[in-house]
Amino acid sequence: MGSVGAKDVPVLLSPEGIRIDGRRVNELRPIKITAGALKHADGSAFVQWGLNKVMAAVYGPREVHPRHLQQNTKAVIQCKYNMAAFSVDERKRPGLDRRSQEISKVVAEAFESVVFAEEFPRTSIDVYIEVLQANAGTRCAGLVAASVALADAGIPMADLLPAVAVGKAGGAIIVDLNKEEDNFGEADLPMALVPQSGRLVLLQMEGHMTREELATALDLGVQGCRGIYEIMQQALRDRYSVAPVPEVTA
Amino acid sequence: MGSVGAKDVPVLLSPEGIRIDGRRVNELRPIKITAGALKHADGSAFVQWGLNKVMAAVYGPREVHPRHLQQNTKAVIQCKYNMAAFSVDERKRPGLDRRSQEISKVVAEAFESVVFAEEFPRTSIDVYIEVLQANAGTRCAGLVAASVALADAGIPMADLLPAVAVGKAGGAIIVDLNKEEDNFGEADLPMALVPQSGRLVLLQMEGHMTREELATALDLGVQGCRGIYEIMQQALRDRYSVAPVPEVTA
Amino acid sequence: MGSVGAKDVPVLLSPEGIRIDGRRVNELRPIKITAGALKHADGSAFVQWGLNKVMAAVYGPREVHPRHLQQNTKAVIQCKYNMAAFSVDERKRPGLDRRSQEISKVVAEAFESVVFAEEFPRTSIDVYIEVLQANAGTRCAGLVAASVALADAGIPMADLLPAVAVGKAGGAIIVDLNKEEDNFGEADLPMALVPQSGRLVLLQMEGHMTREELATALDLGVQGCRGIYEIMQQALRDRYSVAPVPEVTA
Amino acid sequence: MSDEVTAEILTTHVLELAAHGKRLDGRGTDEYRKISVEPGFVSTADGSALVRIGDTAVLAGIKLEPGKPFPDTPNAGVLTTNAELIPLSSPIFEPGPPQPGAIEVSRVVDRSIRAAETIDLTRLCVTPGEKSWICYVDLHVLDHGGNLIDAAQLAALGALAHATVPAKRFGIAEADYRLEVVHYPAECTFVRLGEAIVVDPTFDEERAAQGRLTIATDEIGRIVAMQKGLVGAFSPDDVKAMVERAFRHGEKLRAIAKGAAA
Amino acid sequence: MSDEVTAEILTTHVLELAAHGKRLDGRGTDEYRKISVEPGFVSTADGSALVRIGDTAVLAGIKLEPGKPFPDTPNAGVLTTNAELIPLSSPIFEPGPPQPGAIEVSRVVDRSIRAAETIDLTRLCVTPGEKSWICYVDLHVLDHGGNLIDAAQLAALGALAHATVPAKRFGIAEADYRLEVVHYPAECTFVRLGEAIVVDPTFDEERAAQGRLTIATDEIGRIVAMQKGLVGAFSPDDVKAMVERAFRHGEKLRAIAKGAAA
Amino acid sequence: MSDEVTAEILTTHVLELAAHGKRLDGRGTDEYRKISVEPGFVSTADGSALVRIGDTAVLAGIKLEPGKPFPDTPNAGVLTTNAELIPLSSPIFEPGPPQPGAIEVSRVVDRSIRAAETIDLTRLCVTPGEKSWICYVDLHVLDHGGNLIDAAQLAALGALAHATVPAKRFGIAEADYRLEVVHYPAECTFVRLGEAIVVDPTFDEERAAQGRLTIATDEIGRIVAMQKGLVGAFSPDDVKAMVERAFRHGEKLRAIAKGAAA
Repeated sequence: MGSVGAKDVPVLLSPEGIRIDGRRVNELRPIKITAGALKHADGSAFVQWGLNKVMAAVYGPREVHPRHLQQNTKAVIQCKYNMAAFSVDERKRPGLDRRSQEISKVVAEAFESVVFAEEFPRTSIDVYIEVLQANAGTRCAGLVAASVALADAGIPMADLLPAVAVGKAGGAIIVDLNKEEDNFGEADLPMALVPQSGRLVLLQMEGHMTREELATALDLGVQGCRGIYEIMQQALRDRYSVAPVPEVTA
Repeated sequence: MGSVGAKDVPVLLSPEGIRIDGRRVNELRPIKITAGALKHADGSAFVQWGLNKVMAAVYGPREVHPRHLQQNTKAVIQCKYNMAAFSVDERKRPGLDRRSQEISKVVAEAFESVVFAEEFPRTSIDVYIEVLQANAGTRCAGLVAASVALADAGIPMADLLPAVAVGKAGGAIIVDLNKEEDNFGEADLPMALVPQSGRLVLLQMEGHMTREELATALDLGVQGCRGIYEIMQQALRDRYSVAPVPEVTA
Repeated sequence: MGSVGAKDVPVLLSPEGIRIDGRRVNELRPIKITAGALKHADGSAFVQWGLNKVMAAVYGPREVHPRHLQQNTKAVIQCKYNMAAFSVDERKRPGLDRRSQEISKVVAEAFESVVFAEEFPRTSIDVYIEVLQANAGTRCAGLVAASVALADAGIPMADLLPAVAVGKAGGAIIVDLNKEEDNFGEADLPMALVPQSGRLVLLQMEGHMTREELATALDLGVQGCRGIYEIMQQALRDRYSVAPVPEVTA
Repeated sequence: MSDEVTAEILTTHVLELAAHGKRLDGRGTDEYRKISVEPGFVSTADGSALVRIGDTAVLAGIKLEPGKPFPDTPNAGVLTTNAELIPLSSPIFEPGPPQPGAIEVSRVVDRSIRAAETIDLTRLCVTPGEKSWICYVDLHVLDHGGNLIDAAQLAALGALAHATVPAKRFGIAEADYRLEVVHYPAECTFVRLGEAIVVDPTFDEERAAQGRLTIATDEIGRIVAMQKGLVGAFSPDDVKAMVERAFRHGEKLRAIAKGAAA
Repeated sequence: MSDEVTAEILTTHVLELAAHGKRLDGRGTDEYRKISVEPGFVSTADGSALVRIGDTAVLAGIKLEPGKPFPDTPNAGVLTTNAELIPLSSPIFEPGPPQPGAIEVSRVVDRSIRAAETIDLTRLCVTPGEKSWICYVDLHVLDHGGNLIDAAQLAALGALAHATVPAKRFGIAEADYRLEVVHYPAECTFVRLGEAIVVDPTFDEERAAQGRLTIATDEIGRIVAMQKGLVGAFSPDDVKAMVERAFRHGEKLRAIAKGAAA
Repeated sequence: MSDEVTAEILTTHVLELAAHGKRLDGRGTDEYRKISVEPGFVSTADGSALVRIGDTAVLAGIKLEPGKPFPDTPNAGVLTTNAELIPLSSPIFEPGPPQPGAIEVSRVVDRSIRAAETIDLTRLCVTPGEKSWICYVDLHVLDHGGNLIDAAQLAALGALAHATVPAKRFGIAEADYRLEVVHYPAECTFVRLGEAIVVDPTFDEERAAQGRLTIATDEIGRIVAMQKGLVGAFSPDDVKAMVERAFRHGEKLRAIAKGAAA
């Protein structure tokens, strides 16, 4: 969000309301979801979303590690979001950073809000999100991938969790920010929706917006999530109508 | 203690025997102790001692963490001495350093020498000391704070543990070194006394002293500890004669 | 192995086939093994091998730490290879590096191949190798020391494990590389032999060799191991024919 | 009675009270506990403030040191926020590396400070690309009675508003000078308790909560940061209603921080 | 049925089959599973390749950055190989610091790349003793179906063969240029199953194995690296026989990597 | 018989003996075990000494490297002491990061070396504020039979007394030269066993001890460091009596270290 002292801010919105990558303000980037992309995980999904490539895997319900996190009345949901060293322009040093730990926490809390964890006391449901190629919106792409992977693993849930970032760039409220819009825009607001209840289980925001802009952004985000929900459902239908495991292709 | 190659050594003692902050050699800095300074700890104390501000909290007896430290015949006493990043002139990086680990060890051993740990087998008594503002003598201030916090938590002990550093600066044996005396003096000797037995449970020394000077220093330290003992007892009396929790004020 | 861009490569082999330290291609450096070199370990050995000095100690069978590594049907063999900070020309920072962890792994696997671990279910056999002075071949010297230490500890094994590095330097296939040969030679191939079966339980290689050179190197290594086997057996005979624990001397 | 049983009974009680618009400590659903700010609590810091909200206490300390600017912002200083949920402050914290909860507090506070441009980082540049001030905001939680984010953010703001740039001590200028605070963001946290949404949750209310939302607003009408936490969900209309409440509380919180700075 | 019981039954079955020259998936003892290489899988990397051998999948990504050469090789660039056995790829991997298994994969791959002089490190020198390229090879195991070393090495080779030196981006030259691959080492891994020695082991075969040997060969007839792993032993004659097999497989693996690079 | 039971029986026995002025190994209460110093044990070190006190063995190694002086002591070299209580040396040490016990040994040794001005750090300055020698003292405990501090300190002193500054190797001077030792501090450790206070405790005596005190003295009559350890207490008169004993033993220990250096 508007790095201090940064230069060369690109034009993010044309006078005709066209964004830097040719999209309209309410238009999503192309999204392709492959459920069951991995062979050894209990559930998995590969998401290509614009220039993002994100893999998610789910293991469990299984024994809790480390043991002292075990809960007597429900499964614990452990999430690990990680970026590959080569997934960003400047090589990221391997290992957990604070950003990854915060994302892992809010994503785990989002899933805890919909998974029927009390059906599996004293177990762990482990969600792994690996960002292989990043171009803004990786936490939402990871959440979508993990949500499909949880379904692929047969974990009972109230609903799938579509997610998208809305925000403000070039003065306009837009959906699904790309990297330039994220870097040089005015606000970024990732969110995840429970479609059936219309409630949000993930919501973060950084930047600046008026209350009116925020209202618009929330509506645009809900609308975007509903579009993504369709793609998620289709990916799961494809998974179970085709016998062989789909290949991951670029 | 006389940093090698350091310059600008101040005059630590006037010809009249007055120290750099106006005290006589056997005079303590002002000390104020608030027992029960925190709401959520089982016991706590806040100590302002000259320009030091130190908070201590006690939890327990409670479950031992990590489990393998549990002892079948007595409580383990775990101590963690920590300095806030902003407590010293040059910012200290957060996290345990070797000095803090050594202090935590000798302070824990001091308390193990007086706490009736065998009354609480298979439990842990956890002592936390946080130095918020430092000006020499923080381990003694921390020990005093923790000792009052242990009493506030109702942990049975043989005695309270007053503590003070004695040392040598400007050629004289002095009690309760301040920062200049600690940095530029000739010796620093922190000690903690069991007033009823007259024995020392903490004793460290760095610098140089003759055996005669050491004898003087030990006597001066015992005398200082007895003065601090009064203040500690008064703080505990105040704690239980007043209903509301005292406010911490600068 | 031929550091890229390094200069001042010494002559590693004379036209008469004499190596930089005066040895012939199939000649080992002097080796001295002291079994039972330490008092408090269950088994120990000190190996001086050319300019290498390596101490090994064995503890166990004993309780497994950390607990979750325990196996129900056999002992786990845990190995830790470590180099002292002062054991090499340029001071090594204390702590595990990747090279040490890899060596620890292959050495543990070598011993698991000969120790009758199923005799001690739910226990750990801990092998510690400390390199005190290094001059190429430390993993083999450590393996030899640890093997004698295991025997000294009375751990039942199919056989002792002699080990040596063969390689290529100055164009010739040689046994027992010293530091110059390791640094400036063409290939390094450490191996450990089970003398009775004639099979290899450790084998690594880096550098380049043709298949014919490799065949020669393997034969030379087996021959070298058989020579070291004699020395290992003698060290154990000496250990049990002499009452007092031998002193470690340089 | 075990801690877990106590917690469960309290949770049930908190939710029952909330269903009738009531709270354990007698407050209204839109009422903060007593707030106090004590600036300059730590004389070794370049700025500091001890904030109490009810029985929650957070100490913020600022340190400024010369360092190197980031390559992509050569004309700006560097702001670094770190929170320590030290085990002294609550029976629930363990010693060890920072837990996700501590990281969340520091990152949410950092986000509001940064997004609101609370301090003008370009004024912390000494020599472009070469030297700039690194401003460390260290947050020390002393007593955890719930709502750490609001207390930590207010402590950070109070400490910044009170801070001095030690330019003379580091030989960079002839005199030290006050760090100028440009904007005053304030964070305001709510939790859902059944259908009720209450502000400034206590520790027991957070444990009973079905979702938490923090909203940072500034004095020129901007929302500058939000963070949903804990298990639970909010509708967009819930969010919009909380935004209005956050602006109202923000004014009061700002006044307290400014009062402390004066 | 517990995992351990399943594993034991499978191990017995794998060994019985091997005694008759057979394998669980119907392959011959000297046959690889289906291999595919997808170069350029990751556009943010300076080079990348996704390799699949059967149901094992490893992604290699290359990043090149200017840095300082090592003091003892002032005229050379620096090659750094790192493998992550992320828990996403297998139920047997735990989160946390790199395990010995991951370290072994990265070091064995690194050794073959380095010993074969796959890339000419002296060409990665920019200013002797001052500045050179650091070439990071990061190996991300995505799906662990056995034989990680061969898959990881092939992915590394495929990624290097495809990599671009970002000289323009870092202002070091007028244009980016291809990283030249000089030699093509290929790693070939065998396990002993009773008296049989099979190539390209699956996960179940590795668990049943009584010794593993990896041999790296290059296109000019050199053996450049070897690594024995797991519990078990090989005779020198076993090793010599595996070397011949490794040279044969090496040609095929190289062709696949080169095909991917073209 | 479990380790704990054995330990308890031994402890009772040690205390009973002490009540009669006796020790398990037949020594008097003011008697050290046999001491040996083997300087130059490690040829890769710039100085080294292997010290044995009874069945305790500690190896000290010195390494000197050019580096940057601390900003507050621009005219001095840097002394760094590190102790490793490696699990090879005792069944009670676990692998992992340095334990408080190891840290205490290194800090108490460091303190005596530093406070006695054993080496003149200003002579390790090469260019004020720019370059000075970093002197690393690494202490490797090989066999833990009690009284690690005295053995470690004697090893450090023996290694320093024997060390060479590698000035030629680092291109700083035309020739290497001996590191000059200015003062010879010696550490002397006592434990309380009931009312008896014995010197040079064994492992079993340390486990039975009701307090430990280490006193470092030098050859010009100064006490330069003290450290009370373990659970237990000493009266000021106890301390004064131990000081006298420490001076007597110090002379002997110094002679051993000097003999080794000659």
